[in-house]
Amino acid sequence: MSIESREMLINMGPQHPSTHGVLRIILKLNGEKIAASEPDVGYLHRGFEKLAENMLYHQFIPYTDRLDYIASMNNNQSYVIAVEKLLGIEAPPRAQAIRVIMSELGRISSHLVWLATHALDIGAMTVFLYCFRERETIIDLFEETSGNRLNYNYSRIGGVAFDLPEGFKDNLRKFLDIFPEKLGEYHRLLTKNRIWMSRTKGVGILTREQAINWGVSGPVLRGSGVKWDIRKAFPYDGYENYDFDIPTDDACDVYGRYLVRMEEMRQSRRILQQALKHLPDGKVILEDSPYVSPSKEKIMTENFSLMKHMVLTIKGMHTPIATLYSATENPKGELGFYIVADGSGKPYKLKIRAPSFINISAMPTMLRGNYLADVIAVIGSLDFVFGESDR
Amino acid sequence: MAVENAFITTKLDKLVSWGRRSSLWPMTFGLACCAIEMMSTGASRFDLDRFGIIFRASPRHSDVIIIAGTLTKKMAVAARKVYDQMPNPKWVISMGSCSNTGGPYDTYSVVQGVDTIIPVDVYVPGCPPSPQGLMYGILQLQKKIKEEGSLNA
Amino acid sequence: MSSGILFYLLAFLLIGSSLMVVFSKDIYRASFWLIGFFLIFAGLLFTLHAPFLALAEIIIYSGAIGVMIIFAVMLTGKYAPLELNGYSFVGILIAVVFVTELVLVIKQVPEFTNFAFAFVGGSNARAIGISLFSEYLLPFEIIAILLLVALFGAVVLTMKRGSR
Amino acid sequence: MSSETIGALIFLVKFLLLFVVITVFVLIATWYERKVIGHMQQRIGPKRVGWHGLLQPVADMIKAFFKEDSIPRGADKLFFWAAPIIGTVFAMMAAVAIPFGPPVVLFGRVITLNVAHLSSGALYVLAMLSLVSFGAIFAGLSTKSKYPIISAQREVAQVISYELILSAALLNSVIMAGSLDLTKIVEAQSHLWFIFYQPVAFVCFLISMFAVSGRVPFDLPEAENELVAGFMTEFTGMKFSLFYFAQYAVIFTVSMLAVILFFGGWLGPSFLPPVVWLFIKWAFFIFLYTWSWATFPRYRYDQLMKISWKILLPIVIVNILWTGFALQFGLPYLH
Amino acid sequence: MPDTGNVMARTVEYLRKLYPSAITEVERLRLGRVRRDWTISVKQFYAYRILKALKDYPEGNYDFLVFATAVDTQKDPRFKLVYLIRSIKMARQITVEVPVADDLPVQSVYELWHAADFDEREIYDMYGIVFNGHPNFKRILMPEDWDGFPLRKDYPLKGNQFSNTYLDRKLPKGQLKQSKHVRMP
Amino acid sequence: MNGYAEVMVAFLLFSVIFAGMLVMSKMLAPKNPYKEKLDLYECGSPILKSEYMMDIKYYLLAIMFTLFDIEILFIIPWSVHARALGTIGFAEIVVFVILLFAGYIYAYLKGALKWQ
Amino acid sequence: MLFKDLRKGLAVTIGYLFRRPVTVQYPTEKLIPPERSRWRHYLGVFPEGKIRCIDCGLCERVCPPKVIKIIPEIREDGTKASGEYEIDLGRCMYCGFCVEVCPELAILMSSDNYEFSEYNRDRLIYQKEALLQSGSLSGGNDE
Amino acid sequence: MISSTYYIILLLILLAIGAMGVIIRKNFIIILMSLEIMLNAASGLFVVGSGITGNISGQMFFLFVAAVAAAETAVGLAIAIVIYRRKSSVDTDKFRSLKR
Repeated sequence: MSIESREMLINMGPQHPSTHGVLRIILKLNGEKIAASEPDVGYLHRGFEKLAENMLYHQFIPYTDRLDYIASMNNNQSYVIAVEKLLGIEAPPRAQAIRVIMSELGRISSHLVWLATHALDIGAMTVFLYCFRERETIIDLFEETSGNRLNYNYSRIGGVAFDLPEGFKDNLRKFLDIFPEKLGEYHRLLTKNRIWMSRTKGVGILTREQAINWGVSGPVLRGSGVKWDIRKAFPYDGYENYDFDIPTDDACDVYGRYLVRMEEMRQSRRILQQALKHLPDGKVILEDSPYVSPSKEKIMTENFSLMKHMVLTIKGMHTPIATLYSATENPKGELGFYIVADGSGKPYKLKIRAPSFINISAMPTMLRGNYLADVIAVIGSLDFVFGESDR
Repeated sequence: MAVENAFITTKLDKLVSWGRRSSLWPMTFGLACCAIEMMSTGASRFDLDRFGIIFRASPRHSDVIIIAGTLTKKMAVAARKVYDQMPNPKWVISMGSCSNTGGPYDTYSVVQGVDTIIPVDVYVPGCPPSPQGLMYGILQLQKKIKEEGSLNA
Repeated sequence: MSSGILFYLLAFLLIGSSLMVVFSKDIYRASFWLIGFFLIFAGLLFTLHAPFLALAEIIIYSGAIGVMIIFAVMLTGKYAPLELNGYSFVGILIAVVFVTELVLVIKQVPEFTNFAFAFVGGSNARAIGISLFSEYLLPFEIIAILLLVALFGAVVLTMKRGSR
Repeated sequence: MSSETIGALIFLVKFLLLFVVITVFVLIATWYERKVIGHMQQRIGPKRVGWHGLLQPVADMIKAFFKEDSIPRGADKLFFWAAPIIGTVFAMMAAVAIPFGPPVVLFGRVITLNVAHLSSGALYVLAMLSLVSFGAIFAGLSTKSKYPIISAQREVAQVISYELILSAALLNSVIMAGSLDLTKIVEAQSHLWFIFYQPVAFVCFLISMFAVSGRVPFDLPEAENELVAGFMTEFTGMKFSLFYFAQYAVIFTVSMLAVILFFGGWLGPSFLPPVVWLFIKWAFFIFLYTWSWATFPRYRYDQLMKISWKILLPIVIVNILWTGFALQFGLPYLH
Repeated sequence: MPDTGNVMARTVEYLRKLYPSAITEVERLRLGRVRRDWTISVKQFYAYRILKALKDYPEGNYDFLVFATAVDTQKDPRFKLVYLIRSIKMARQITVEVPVADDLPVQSVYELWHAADFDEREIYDMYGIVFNGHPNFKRILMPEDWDGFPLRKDYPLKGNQFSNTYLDRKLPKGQLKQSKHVRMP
Repeated sequence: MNGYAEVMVAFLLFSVIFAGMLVMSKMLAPKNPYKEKLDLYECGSPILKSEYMMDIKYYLLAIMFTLFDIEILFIIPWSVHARALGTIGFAEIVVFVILLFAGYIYAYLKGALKWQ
Repeated sequence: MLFKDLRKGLAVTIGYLFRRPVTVQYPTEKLIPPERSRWRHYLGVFPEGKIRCIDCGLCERVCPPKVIKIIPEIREDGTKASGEYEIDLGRCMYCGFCVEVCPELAILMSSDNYEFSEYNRDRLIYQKEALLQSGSLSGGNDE
Repeated sequence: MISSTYYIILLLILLAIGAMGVIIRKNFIIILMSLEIMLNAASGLFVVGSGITGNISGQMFFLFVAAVAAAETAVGLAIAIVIYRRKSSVDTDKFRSLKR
């Protein structure tokens, strides 16, 4: 522009329909172009890490639900795996398979919410409702398995809380059968739509080098063309036994991330099908481990089990004195737990490596030079959740 | 004359009260987990539009604010400000444990109950409440509006 | 009778709004009143039985020029201080003298009341069309060139340096 | 009774009829839109207020009427009051010239089925539509709030871009009919609707129709997810409702205009009265609005400008020249 | 997949060669089955250089900062900074621990990994460790006027008093519906 | 009557109706203004003081709009009479349009219509 | 063809116009939550009507948000009897740990009682009497 | 009945008000606005004259004046904006010369 124009500061959020909760971005606008931006997070800082230091290991499980509340199952699993690694135990195969099923369902459900809100922000209102319609099916599966619609509290140290309910497999199979058709609907509504393409292509560019340097993870990293997935790099819960691809896109823009996530949903369906096919039988929780409470029947009948149960419930378990970092591939990216254990029943320190938190920090880079309307497209494509980001 | 007047007033009162409770426009104030359930409630399966409820983004257009999620001390100022900016009459629904009492987060950064900041009309318990629970809460609010009368709001 | 009321109403509004334009401190308000002025002026043209011109007034003046002025105000500033000094009172005086003189001259002009006659060719737009493409061919093309030059000028002025 | 008094009475009746028709349309349209879009999204839409939610708009209106009217500090009170009135009044004024049917003869008088029969009706409707946007502009400028100002600026830019296309597309029909009188334009289509002569102009008209009334995919000025509620952000209660009223009134008028210009207005087989034909064709456009709202995302404003200035404007201007050419040299394309 | 130990050992060897006295401790605890990353403790003086050397490690850059955090050890020196760095190319990660004192500013690694942007601000916010050379250094999660550093061990869980003039203001008259005390039928 | 008197009366009536609605609403609705309620809305954040500056390209658009609007206004007299005005009139219009299009192309080349 | 991308989307939306909505019309028809759903708590009783709770305090200890309060009543003969039992449902996070750890099946969660909104926060603190009823306290809505 | 004299007097008053604005105001944009008022009043006189003489030419001139006014406003406002960007003021006192 020939004549220098002055800049305007504008608040976007914390109460704004498209900041996905409580993000506040301070935008410096030049006309409608963004000269600079500064994300301001922390509006949902609830003190998780402090809480964890004051809590027994198993008591913290329901709190992890509330980290990334769109994919609670994945958080559960991630935390429980971290603790299991710390203790040196491993869940029985059936429990691992169930966790994989749950976390992949969680991934689909999370991506559905992402697509819903992303599309709604860009103005495609119907996609929002269609996605939530499909999500309800997944929620039903979760609810009949774990007993809650959103914060499941399903994984346990050494397994999962309950076995799959009757009819779960059929319901899941039914869902997997109709899902590609629904996915096709979203594709027809958005993927080739000229408005959608013009709104997302070339917007919010984060190059490969920038992506790595900013430490983004998950679909954002893969949308920048880096083939990185914890499920492949550091497999957990038997992910090495499943056959799936890691979608990447070299466009490095919002559209690329969109395609990556859409493809991820398809890959999740593939994993689910395999998991369903090879679901092993057996126990869903370790029974004779010193770290796991006995089953209810045993507690109610055997005195020794009752004693063990009471000790574990009240005092918690003895952990080795060690530090450990364990990460899983969450729908949002790499969710890691860094635990410093001092041998007592409570973690000495628990650091949560929240993918959203790091992804948000890359936002100013993506926004520079884009338009005001692109802010929401970029926010949508980053797909962050504040429960996790602010902890 | 006075009787007639009173009659008209009560009629009008009823009409206005009916209008207000039939068209409760909540503002989008999703904070945490409950926001997702709030969105689900608005989506196809439960469809808040049946009650005439559509979400508005601006506080100036909304009648009820659903505090859905944990209210932290940093956010409290914004919540209060947004509540202040809503025109009368206005109502508040506190959705979920976190906003009812602070919920499981009895920590340094969380407001222990929205009602320490703004007056709450209906508390919907649950963590998060199911969509049907939220709808029940909304029905309770409608009942309250009906009983409250309207012209003195 | 009724047309008399209409005229006085329009006259009152015209003078009022033009005074508001001239004496307002806020340019947004001034542009608001200016657009109002244009609209009322269109009403005046209706009473003069020139509907096409009235619509042209609305489209060109209110629509286009009004928008340009609002943009210009958005691009510059909002407030325009209104300082009245001796110099400006001279201005007002000149204006008043000007009006009285002209009014005195006007006395000589014959009065005419019947504006509601048809021009050759029926409707207003049609009459203008016929005239435009016979008598006023040259001015018509000159207008085109004028507009072209205005566009050149505006582009040159606002996009001068380093547009690439 | 003198002839003038009767004329005034007829005018009043027509005026009130128009007012009622548009008000009812606005009320029904909000209900209908929510209902249809609801079903497109596999949900129900308003259901519990009145029969199938039919009283929903009424409840909304009553609520808005009895809602506190707050004017933010530092706002320009004049603009704040004037803006909704400007928007609504001019939206209604545009509808004044729309004929709803051929003139009828009643009590020995020829009564035109529009409130004011104008010889330059098409131009008049255009002029009024261009004024509607001033409501939004002054609403945006009325406060120092930032979102409304951005919205006002978008509104101006959008309206000036698409007003042009709208008028140029309209001009094609005018050239074909040789008149600015909307009734005559309809009559000129008696043997073939103009849509068949002017498909390109119609597409341009359709696109700019959506843009002028500010609906998806061109609803940038009030893009809820970017600008909260655009220029309406600071308006409460009744004032806010008036903006909605204005928007639907514009939709009403523009759809009518599209029918009149390209779809032969009230022309149709005689087993139905002309007015019914008009409204049937018009309802199609209303449905189109809802349908596109349910389906499309929204454009970014620079893309909007690009479409208007770089694609549609040359097309539509060339189309005018082509129409004139075809008319002069009687190509088989015409008649 | 190449043997884990060798790559890590080579990395540590490389660092030792560069800065002989920097690394105080190397820990390769194997917990459970799947732990593959090593932990090295580094003197604060060398911390930035070691991290830079790791980023430029020739065999495969450690170009991905997974996270940075601090631990309140309640010993002397009080804090321990923890950087977890990963090489995407080699799929290896290494933890660098830096003991730091309460009151000494630390060199920011923002220039090496922009990912440290938020993490370092969070460390400051939660522990009060100050970083030098950070472009936008201020509190991130807590309000700017917050008193104290919540994750320090001596900070109570329920926090200290927090007051805000905007919130402490009484609701205007006719506003408070007293919902706390009135029992609706 | 050529219809425009009706238009003006309708204008007055509409203004009265809608202004009356607003005034009625203002009178009947509850009132409770206080300082914080009247603050400008800015997503609940403290207001950042700065003035909005627009891109100058909008102004160029407005100019181009004006010119093309005038063009269309000048085409209208021809359009209602196109057949009668014959080839000469058409040629005139063509020249007129081409002249303005030259300006359009100039602005296009100058980058007035470029947004990126 | 022209606008193929747009027409594809339009076909999807109009296709749904004539399909059955998936909506559950709440007050008149309700979605029954599955058996495992965790909603309002209630206390388990023996068939003869005696409360199962033995005041062992496990649920009090395990509860992450610490919403359960038990004050045991010591009888004159020294034996413990079921004393006061209080749950703050306004703070509860419905994780189900209390049910899971209870060795006596004394505290349970109802699977379908999610309708317990209140006008008053204090009423969400459920005492023993309320916890013994498994039905709704505030009474369902009118419809 | 309202005769042409009334119209002419009204338009003259408007012309004078416009002239007054041009003289007393210092803000460039307001001056332009006043100029618009003057142009309107003047071209209105043409229309009245056209009515009196029964010749359409007066109306033609209204159209031409409108076009000229538009061109003038476009360039004038562009100048105002350019000057504002340079001197951050549109006060005529402050830009006696167009030079820097």
